[in-house]
Amino acid sequence: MNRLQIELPGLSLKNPIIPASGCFGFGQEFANLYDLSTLGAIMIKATTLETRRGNPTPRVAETSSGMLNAIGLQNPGLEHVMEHELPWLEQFDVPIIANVAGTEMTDYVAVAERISTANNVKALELNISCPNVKCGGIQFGTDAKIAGELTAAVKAVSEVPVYVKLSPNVTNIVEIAKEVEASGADGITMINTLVGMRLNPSTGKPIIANGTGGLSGPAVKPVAIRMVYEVSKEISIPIIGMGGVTNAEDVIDFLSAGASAVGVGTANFVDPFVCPKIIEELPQKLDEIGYSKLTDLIGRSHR
Amino acid sequence: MNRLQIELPGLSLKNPIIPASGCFGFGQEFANLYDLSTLGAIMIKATTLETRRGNPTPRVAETSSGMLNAIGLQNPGLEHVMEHELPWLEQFDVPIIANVAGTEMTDYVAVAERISTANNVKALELNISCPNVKCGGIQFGTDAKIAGELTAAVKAVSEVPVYVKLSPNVTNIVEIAKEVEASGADGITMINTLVGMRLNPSTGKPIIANGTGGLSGPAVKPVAIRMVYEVSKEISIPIIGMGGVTNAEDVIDFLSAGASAVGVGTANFVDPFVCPKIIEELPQKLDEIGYSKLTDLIGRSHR
Amino acid sequence: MIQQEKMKVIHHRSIATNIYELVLHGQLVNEMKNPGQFVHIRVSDSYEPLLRRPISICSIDQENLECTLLYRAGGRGTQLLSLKQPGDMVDVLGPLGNGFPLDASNSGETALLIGGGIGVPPLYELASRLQQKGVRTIHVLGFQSIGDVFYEEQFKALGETHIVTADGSYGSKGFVTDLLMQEKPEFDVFYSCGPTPMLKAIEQTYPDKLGFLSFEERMGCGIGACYACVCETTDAVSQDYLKVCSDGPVFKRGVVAL
Amino acid sequence: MIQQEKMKVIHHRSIATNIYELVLHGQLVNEMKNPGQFVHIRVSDSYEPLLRRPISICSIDQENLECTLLYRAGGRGTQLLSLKQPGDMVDVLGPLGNGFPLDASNSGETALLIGGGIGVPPLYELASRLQQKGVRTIHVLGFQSIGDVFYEEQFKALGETHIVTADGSYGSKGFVTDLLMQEKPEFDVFYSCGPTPMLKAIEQTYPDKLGFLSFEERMGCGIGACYACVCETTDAVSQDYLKVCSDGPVFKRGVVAL
Ligand SMILES: Cc1cc2nc3c(=O)[nH]c(=O)nc-3n(C[C@H](O)[C@H](O)[C@H](O)COP(=O)(O)OP(=O)(O)OC[C@H]3O[C@@H](n4cnc5c(N)ncnc54)[C@H](O)[C@@H]3O)c2cc1C
Ligand SMILES: Cc1cc2nc3c(=O)[nH]c(=O)nc-3n(C[C@H](O)[C@H](O)[C@H](O)COP(=O)(O)OP(=O)(O)OC[C@H]3O[C@@H](n4cnc5c(N)ncnc54)[C@H](O)[C@@H]3O)c2cc1C
Ligand SMILES: Cc1cc2nc3c(=O)[nH]c(=O)nc-3n(C[C@H](O)[C@H](O)[C@H](O)COP(=O)(O)O)c2cc1C
Ligand SMILES: Cc1cc2nc3c(=O)[nH]c(=O)nc-3n(C[C@H](O)[C@H](O)[C@H](O)COP(=O)(O)O)c2cc1C
Ligand code: FES
Ligand code: FES
Repeated sequence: MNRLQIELPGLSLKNPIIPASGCFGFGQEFANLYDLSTLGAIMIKATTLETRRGNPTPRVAETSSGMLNAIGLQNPGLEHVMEHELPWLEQFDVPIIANVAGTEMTDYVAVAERISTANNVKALELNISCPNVKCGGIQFGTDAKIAGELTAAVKAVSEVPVYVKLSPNVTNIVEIAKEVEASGADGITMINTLVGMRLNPSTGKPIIANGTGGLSGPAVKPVAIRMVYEVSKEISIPIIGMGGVTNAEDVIDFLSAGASAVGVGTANFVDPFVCPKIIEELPQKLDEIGYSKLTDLIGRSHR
Repeated sequence: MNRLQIELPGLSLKNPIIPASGCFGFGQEFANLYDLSTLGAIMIKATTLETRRGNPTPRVAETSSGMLNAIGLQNPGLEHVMEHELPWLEQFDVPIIANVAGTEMTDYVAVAERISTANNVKALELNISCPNVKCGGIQFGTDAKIAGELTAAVKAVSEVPVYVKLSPNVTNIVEIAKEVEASGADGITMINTLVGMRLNPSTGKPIIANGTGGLSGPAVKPVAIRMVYEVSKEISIPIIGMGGVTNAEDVIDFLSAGASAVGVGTANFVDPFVCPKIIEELPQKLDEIGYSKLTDLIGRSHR
Repeated sequence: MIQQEKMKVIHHRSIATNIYELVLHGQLVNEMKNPGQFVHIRVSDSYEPLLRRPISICSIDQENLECTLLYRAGGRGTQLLSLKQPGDMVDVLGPLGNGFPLDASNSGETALLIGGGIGVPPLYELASRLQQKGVRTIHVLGFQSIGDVFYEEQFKALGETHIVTADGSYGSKGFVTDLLMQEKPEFDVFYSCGPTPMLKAIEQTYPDKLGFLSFEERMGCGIGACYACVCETTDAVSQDYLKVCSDGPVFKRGVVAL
Repeated sequence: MIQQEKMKVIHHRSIATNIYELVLHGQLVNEMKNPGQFVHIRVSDSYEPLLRRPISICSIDQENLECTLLYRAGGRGTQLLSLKQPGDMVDVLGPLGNGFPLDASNSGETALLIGGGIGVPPLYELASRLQQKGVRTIHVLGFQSIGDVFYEEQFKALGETHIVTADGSYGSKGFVTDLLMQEKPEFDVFYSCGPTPMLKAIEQTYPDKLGFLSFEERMGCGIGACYACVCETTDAVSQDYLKVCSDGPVFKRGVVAL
């Protein structure tokens, strides 16, 4: 028995550790460091229909136990991802979760339809929560009705299960999660970044050229855990939890809160070997708390 | 000229440093450590009509660069505050901002009416954003219409200017700020805590007995700065900013973002002398960035 | 008076499994009055970890301006503390709280001191002071296992000392209350510090004795301002609640609802 | 290959105002190929500060497995780094990026190395390597003021060295470009590292020369995965953008839109 095995719609995971979208590119850089087949899955960088050049630099700023980013969905576009990135990733025994973004609903649908046909794309992650683009992105994630409509539209064309990535920048995340579930989503991923800003004390101006950026890292973990806890009580589709995961204990916390797997984002910058390290630590942590397998932890905070 | 002087509705502040509500009790404990007359003002602990016993313990949990609390508005009640705490504070040359809380709108009104008559209470702070009580508190702060109604009702009875304390746990804080302004508020204070949770990795259960708690400290500063920045662009009443202030540079950031003064909360627990230390550091920081007085900094991020 | 001081590490060593003995030097020692008071320690200059850690004062050497703390390196903060080297400075706030009342015991009387695990340290200064005023002290110290036992010799030097381990690997086996039931020591006043279940069992064991218990609660400020550390009181007390940090951590038996 | 290693501090000292020289020992030195590459340093085990700091490799001693870094203790992270003592371990990721191409200069030719402030360090290993292959090097090093000057002797030992200070307190007064206009050194290839305005001025000063510029940008990952550090390219290049961390930090003149 693999104590770390997790089964989710479309995804058979050797372990629950999934590099989060935007923090792992399309895997190439990390493939120089370790074997990507050790990972549970990979959430690739947001893909849009056309090439995107993203925001001006500086695009990142450090904050206490966190960072802000405003990359702005820079990516080489759907065609390039289909022809280069995804085929290259086929050499690894790892399911790919394709993060889909856009400006209009039709963009999302077009990307989803095509990218869901790639051999190794086993699930989509609808990025309705990117705070760093002027149009699209976060609006879809802050209005339950629109989020539901988008989910349904993408579900209608996708060849693989669809996960919807929720924004934490909302008054009532449960409401949005329920609407997305009702609209046919196969799972939820959460949380995307919290909108934040850092100023340069000398000039008084924002450090990030875009002004605001998305806050991630250990600083946001308490917010992420709370939201996973609240949402998992109210929905029955699975959740991939993220926000500040840096070690095996954090994974246990997210699973306890109700997630079935976790995304690891910012921690990859602090330690590029963090994902394999967590995978290695997990069995021992399970022993310490007296559990035989990870699935037994899921949602135990509610029980 | 006092380079740190700030004039706000009802408040003539020697300096912009104000211990935040709930982090400074009613001042007694800190009076043993330093002269409270050095402070710009004091935001006293939330006061309710009746005595409140608050939530079960544990009530606090540490997080990365932050902490969660779920005190639950424990306080000795309006009468006690009027008869003991406020008269005791009269020995100091410092304006008091009374934090007013309740379950029903009538509670707020009753407390506001009475407490605003105290000699040293120069302003009220309506706590419509406490995440740690089952009724009242945060609901008032997440619905713009209700927030506006409450503001108007309290304004009608208050003898002193009314500041409304906003919750960051909302999709659109600007909308709430505008409604509160339109309803007659004299100022805004922001932000209250972000709702969060920490689990015990051994048991999987929340560390805080209440389950969720309010996140404060340096971790939330980027969210607070972003919100002050956004709100200050859209309203014309002044803002007292807070969330993660620990040093003079943080004060400069909040003023640059658009606040006119700052609340200092969690930092008082890390260093109980933090407020007088910041006040002492401020003139030197002003010199470093080449400003003669603090008021020149207010809102410079927008200019 | 409560002071904040960067105190200097004089000695620092491991004395049992994950248990460290830390000797600090500074003016703050002048302010330490009662055994059972504690200090609030900032373990690093970073905001992660953010909060101070409350640690009891284990012994006070006013002549040399030194105090000793014993602590368990368990979580992140105390683990960081354990890395401090002699010569390093540690940010200490204290002394905090009210300690054990020495005047509850009179010369010629006998005091029973009962400690559990990391609750043992404050009893050491208490024992020394009681000795100084001519009070005989009996020490009953409970630990998990043989590797966790510390300060046995130090307590023995002051009086009759019984060690109890939960697994029986050293001293007698079981809980401190098991030993107390068996040995039935004669005494006038008891003083105890340890996990809450232990404190409760002791109150129940001696329903008619005068006694003082030292409590633990998660803290924010440590000085009475934040209401994080309140404990519920019994009907015997007029106040609804008390703060462990500033009203305690030591309370007379029967004050705190157990 | 990029590796992560806890490297040991061998020497650490201040060599100018807020400028430190840090010598590290470890296997990672084996991987260091080109002058101009950098390492990504985690300054503490805490999450505050969170991100690594990119620092150029100033010199490489493969025989002793030692490398030297020079850095300015400016913000919170580098200030913490400056507290490391000999014997301490530092978490280093590297070597990262592509450095200065040594094969752009041939034996017998002259290379002009122009450094500004904390951009000076990577030029030192470059100068040594060029010397080794028989290339003459001229060094023009610009600083703010006399107290900021460092490594003058080290560069002098390798070749003609001009120091420029903005306030004229040492060497000649002004910017490096002022000195270049005045001295008009003869050379075949230029290599430069420093603030972007300086790099731009140099490109403009030598419109027809082959040259290589090393850039700075705020980084997340440092390995090419996060798209934090992109720079815009000129029309001369087919890609829209390049990543400073993995495509650079050194680019041929004319590649980056300045
Ligand atoms: C009045 C008093 C006196 C104490 N005296 C001693 C002593 O002499 N020696 C000793 O080893 N321990 C003592 N403790 C317990 C000690 O404070 C905790 O073990 C310590 O704070 C845990 O910190 P950490 O970094 O190991 O754990 P972490 O898990 O990193 O702590 C996280 C947060 O929880 C708090 N916390 C965790 N456990 C406790 C606890 N048991 N009590 C209070 N807060 C806790 C921490 O202070 C911190 O804010 C005392 C506690 C109190 C209240
Ligand atoms: C390829 C490269 C090589 C470098 N080589 C050197 C060197 O050899 N010596 C040296 O002293 N400095 C060098 N720098 C600059 C150095 O990285 C920054 O000065 C340093 O990161 C600032 O950190 P801090 O803790 O002092 O400041 P903080 O203000 O605490 O930094 C906050 C955040 O901003 C980033 N940041 C701030 N300033 C810069 C900057 N100028 N460039 C990139 N990121 C920045 C930090 O990395 C951190 O993430 C180099 C930068 C790059 C990109
Ligand atoms: C540099 C950076 C880029 C990101 N890009 C994306 C993206 O393209 N699509 C997306 O859905 N989320 C993106 N995110 C959000 C992360 O996937 C993740 O939801 C968030 O960072 C919280 O996790 P963490 O705290 O582990 O980083 C990005 C985050 C960072 C830090
Ligand atoms: C222990 C604690 C108790 C608090 N109690 C109150 C309160 O009674 N009323 C209120 O309006 N805010 C309360 N707050 C919120 C603070 O006033 C402040 O808005 C928040 O903590 C953010 O500031 P900080 O990061 O400086 O702590 C409390 C915060 C803490 C940490
Ligand atoms: S810890 Fe703040 S009141 Fe006791
Ligand atoms: S720093 Fe991440 S791509 Fe360059």
